[in-house]
Amino acid sequence: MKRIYVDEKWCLGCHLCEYNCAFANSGKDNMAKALKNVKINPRIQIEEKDGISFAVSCRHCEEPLCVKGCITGALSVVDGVIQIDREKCVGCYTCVLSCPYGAIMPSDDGVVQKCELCLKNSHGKPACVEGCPNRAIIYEEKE
Amino acid sequence: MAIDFLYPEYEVVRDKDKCIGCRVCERQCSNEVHSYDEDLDCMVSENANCVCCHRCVALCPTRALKIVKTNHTFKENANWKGEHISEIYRQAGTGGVLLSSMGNPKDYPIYWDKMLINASQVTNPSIDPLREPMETRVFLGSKPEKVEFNSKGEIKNNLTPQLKLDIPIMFSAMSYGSISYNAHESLARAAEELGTYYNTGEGGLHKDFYKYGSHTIVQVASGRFGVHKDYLNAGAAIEIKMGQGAKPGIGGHLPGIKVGDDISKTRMIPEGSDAISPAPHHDIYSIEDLRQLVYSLKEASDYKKPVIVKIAAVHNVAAIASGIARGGADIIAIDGYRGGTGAAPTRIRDNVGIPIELALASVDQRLREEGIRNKVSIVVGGSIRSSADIVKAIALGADAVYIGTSALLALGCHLCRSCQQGKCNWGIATQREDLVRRLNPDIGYKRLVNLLTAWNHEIKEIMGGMGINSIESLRGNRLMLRGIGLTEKELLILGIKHAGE
Amino acid sequence: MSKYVIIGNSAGAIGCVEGIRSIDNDGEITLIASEPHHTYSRPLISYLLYGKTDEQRMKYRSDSFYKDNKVRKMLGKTVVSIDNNAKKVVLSDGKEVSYEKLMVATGSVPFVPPMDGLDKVKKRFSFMTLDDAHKLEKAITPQSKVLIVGAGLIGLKCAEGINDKVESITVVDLADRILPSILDNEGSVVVRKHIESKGIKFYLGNSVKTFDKGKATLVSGAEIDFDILVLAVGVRPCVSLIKDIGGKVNRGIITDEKCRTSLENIYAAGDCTESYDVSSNKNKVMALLPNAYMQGETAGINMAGGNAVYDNAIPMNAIGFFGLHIITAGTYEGDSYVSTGNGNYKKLFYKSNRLKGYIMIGDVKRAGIYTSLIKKRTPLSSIDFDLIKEKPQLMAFSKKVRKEFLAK
Amino acid sequence: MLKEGDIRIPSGCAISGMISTSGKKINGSKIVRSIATMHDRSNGLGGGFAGYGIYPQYKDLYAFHVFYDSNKSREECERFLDRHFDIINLSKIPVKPNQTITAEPLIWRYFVNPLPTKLTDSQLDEKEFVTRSVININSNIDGAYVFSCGKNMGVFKAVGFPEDVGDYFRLDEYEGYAWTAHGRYPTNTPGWWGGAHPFAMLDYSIVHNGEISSYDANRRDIEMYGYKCTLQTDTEVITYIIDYLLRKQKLSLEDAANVIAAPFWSTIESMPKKERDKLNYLRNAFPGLLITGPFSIILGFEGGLMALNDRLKLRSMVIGEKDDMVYMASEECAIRVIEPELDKLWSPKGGEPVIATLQPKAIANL
Repeated sequence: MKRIYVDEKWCLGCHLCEYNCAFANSGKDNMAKALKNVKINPRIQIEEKDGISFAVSCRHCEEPLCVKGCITGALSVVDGVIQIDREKCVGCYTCVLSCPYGAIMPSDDGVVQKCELCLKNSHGKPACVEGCPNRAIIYEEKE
Repeated sequence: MAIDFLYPEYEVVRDKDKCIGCRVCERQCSNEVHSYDEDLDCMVSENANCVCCHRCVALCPTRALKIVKTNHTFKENANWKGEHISEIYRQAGTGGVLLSSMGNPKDYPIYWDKMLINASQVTNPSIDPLREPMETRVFLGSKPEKVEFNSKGEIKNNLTPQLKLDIPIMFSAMSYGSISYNAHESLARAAEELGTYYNTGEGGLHKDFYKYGSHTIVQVASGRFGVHKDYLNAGAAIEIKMGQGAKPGIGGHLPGIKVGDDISKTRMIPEGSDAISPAPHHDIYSIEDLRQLVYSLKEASDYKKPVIVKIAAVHNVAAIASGIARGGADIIAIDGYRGGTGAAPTRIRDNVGIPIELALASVDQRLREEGIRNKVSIVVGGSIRSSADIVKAIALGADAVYIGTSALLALGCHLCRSCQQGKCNWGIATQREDLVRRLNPDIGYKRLVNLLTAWNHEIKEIMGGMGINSIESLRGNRLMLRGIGLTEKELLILGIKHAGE
Repeated sequence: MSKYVIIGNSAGAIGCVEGIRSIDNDGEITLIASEPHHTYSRPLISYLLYGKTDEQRMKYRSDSFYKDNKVRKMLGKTVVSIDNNAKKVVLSDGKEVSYEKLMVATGSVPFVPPMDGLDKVKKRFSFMTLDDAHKLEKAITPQSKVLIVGAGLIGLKCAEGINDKVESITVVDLADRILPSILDNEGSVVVRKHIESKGIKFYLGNSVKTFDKGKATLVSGAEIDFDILVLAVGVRPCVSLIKDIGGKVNRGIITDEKCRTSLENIYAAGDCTESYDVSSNKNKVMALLPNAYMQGETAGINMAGGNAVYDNAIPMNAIGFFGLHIITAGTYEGDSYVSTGNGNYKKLFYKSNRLKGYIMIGDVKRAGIYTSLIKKRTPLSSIDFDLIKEKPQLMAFSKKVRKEFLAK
Repeated sequence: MLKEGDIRIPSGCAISGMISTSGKKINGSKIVRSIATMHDRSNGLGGGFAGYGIYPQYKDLYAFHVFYDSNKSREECERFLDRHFDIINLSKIPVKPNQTITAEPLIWRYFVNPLPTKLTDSQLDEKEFVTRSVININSNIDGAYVFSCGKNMGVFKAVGFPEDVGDYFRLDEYEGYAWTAHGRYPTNTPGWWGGAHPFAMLDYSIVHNGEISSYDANRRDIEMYGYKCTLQTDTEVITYIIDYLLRKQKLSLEDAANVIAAPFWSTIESMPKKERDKLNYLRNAFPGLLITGPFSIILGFEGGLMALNDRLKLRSMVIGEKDDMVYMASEECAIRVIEPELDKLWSPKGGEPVIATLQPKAIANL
């Protein structure tokens, strides 16, 4: 299955992925409109320190602890993609407790949010990957 | 001092309606042009630092940025232009030589743009490269004067070593030091995939790149940096650098600050020391000395590698080339005055040397007149900007071309001509780790491959239009060119007729 | 074709179905449960009262779950005994169902200690099941004064669920702090203050001495007027089916890392079991939904002939009260590191080069990174512990490990 | 208008050739009939013939055919010839004036041998001496043009349709074992006798149909080896290339064809190693002599003919065989008109040389 892979060797710490993510999931058609005066809460987040940086987003694990631990059944695996049903989620954060990558996080409206590979938004394919200027984030099939 | 104040040449224009304050521009600008002002709660710019490299413009996700040339002006004067005045202020302030990089940007004639290419109509057919074979393979090297036969009457292979190019384009010498590791890796991998060659320049060959040796030309320059026996035998050919189009007559200077661990090892000089290539080779003060070096290198490489001698296009280039051809070189590379550099004194870059088009035409003609054109191959460089330039160069008489600037452009260079500062925002002309990282060779090499593949397609199209299906038949085929807007003298030197003739 | 019988219909049972079906698509699965409902998530009953979910959305799996997984369901039926020699279970109505592999996921029931005068209290509820929630919801009015005995997870979630719908809530607990099983003193105070700010009163280190009509008298002498009593003192694992036929039982049913009981062909999962806590190196009842699911799934795979182990269970909790989030995991032993500020509270426990447990209140972002350190028993010397103490981050791992995490 | 030599002139054409491999004499009228069939492929601006074995009585002498603009040119040329050659015989070439052939130059024929002293002094081999002398006359003596200089062969050419040219030169009075013919369709020449084909150098003669795109590359390359392309025609440069490859580099006819119409690299790569190595060598060693663009040529030489197409076969060319006769022509009709019943008729592939030579017995009888 196609997954997102992050190679910190090429990450520039430019944070474009975060903005592209926030825009793709904003439901708006123009980035300036979507993000002007907005503190973004993207589903992919950069860690950086001492010249090293890398983006972290859901790894879509094959044995997803978040899905197995979800108390409501809001998280599920659909064709290898871990998706969240925002209607079912009650914001208990058991998934936050479970995710070893810290890649699932509270959204601005109480329930949790996570990378769904932009399959559910109008972008249709991972916006972070498309917008990465240095191929530090790639979306591909390995092995 | 107030007198030294120069109004910034470029201004950053930020569309406040579009700026979302993501600060990508700030993070990406090594010149520290952009910053976030907390009091104003917006991004601000320090225009004086801007070199107009467009990194910020290219990465701004909302397209909120553009760079404009300032309309601030000195009092208009057709003679004393703003640049003259500013440069005098700078030199009066510092007492220093002005430095620049990349090729001569001045408004001299560009002869490529004054030549037009022929095409077939009616009397002979054009050839469709999509339907018929169209060959752009070239072998560089000395051709035998006489076919020899063995006792059975079969032809003996008496060819000296040749360089096989699947496309008539090579990457010209750019040292590791002047450009980054990732730029070198991109060039090496592209050369391998394209079936052509890249050139180490005078910086030696990094140990990681020996594996691309069969697609590498190793250079021996006046500083002899990184030259040893394994190095000479690592490549497919050896190039003696006598001169460079951007700075004929002078050497090179890599500041110690760029000589980090890797470069120090590759160049075989102490870390942090300046790498200074002398103006001449101190063992070559005349043509017979060059001949000795050519044969020393051939000895060292067991006569298995062709030797290239690279010279800058200067006034007497035809006679020099003739001497080199007779001096045992297999290939002569000529670098025109538009050729790029990582750093050169501005005055030299802008005022020394001659156009490659004229140099090529006179060298090719001279060697033919002496009957020695086939003893050597001719490779030209110094601002080959498109496939059309290549077709014209080959029709004038070149066997192949070297591209440097075009290759760097493919890698992202925006010709801001600030290489000498070592802060290249595109990760090319820099050794700063955070900046080098910006050039991912996976992307870079592919872009080079794309560019040359595209150019090769275009060359084939143009050749097909002329009814030529192999590049040998284009070489020196000056009837395929016509001049436009050229004087009799220029036409004579170029050896072409005027359009309409 | 194999025959599987599953007793129970909550996370352990559902995990078991999914575990079996990941290996065996054809075996016959029979699922027997006392409750008549479609599988639902027990922890959501407070959210139901709170209005954050509804009966449809709180279904733990979709309406077509049983059909999709070819499960024969026998809901509203109670298993009264197991005959492991004959490989069959006996229902309360005398019917028998035979099995080849049996899953016992019977859960737990509320534990009610003897209390003086309890029988005089008419409106007395526990808060474990959907039916409990419905009964309580029917009973409460805006004028209700509710007394909750027990300041643990169940009692407090109940309090949160009904707080807006009643006049007052008082919570009494014998312990001197709320949520004693998951919080330390300081953390407990932070949470208690937050809950108190919503109007809920606490009597801690205290207990009901006697119940009278509409009034409870505490050991301390305090008197509390109430009309509705919720008992949330504790739970007791349902172990009798196994105990009755000689299976090993401690507080819960003893299971191994393959989620087998001591009896051949019988597996157990969920709140009725005891399993090994890798953070404390002890067997424990870890009544947590994620644990139940993992045990059920592990058992299911093994029942179907696969090979799975579940050997990294730890106690852990993610819970929130009135918008204040709490995540805790592991065991609170060894040295500790505390950080507070901005209304947040964080405490890490570490010992012998391992992270043992943690408490995060307020800012709980990326807590899973800590959880993973505990579960995987990652040597702290292999990571930048000072960095990760500040906040959970992958930067604290080595470049190689980061590559494993993100690039493979 | 500029004539040949002042400007490069492209042209379309008809060509024909025939040889009796047993050395039987073929009357010149036969080749005239053949080329006449392809009348529409010429436009009256040039026609010509080459006959081999036509001067058996002078077979050891170089036969110079020369056009003169005036007697002055003739005298100057003859002085030159006197100084360098032993002239055994000289005469006007007999012609039959004819209304369609106009602007006739003086046409003379000389049977000569190099003066031994001059030859020794020059330190050249005999053929090279003759070649240089001819180039010297053609470049330096105004109004004189040697258009044929081989042994036991001769070129006859003029401005006009080829059948009229044949009639004019009274070719029915000549007999030879091989003939080639050419009908010209140039697009911008005023029509100059010297510019007509065949073009010849020593015993090599070329008739050619096509317009090569590699012309200037070939010209500038071959001029390095002592040739001077004064006419700026394809035929001239092809003749020099063939002369260079055969005579100076000693390549076989096949290998000369491998240079001129080299196989594509992709074809070479699929060949057995020995062949591949040789072809790689030839393309590598003579890149400037590869000829691209359309051509079909018939090369005449002492003892044979070779037909060759460009490597894409952009021009027509058919070969016919009947008993000891081999025919080569742009069109089948030019063969059928003289030999309706053929044993074999085929169209050679691009770049595939067809070589027909005298049988050994016939060579001995020459």
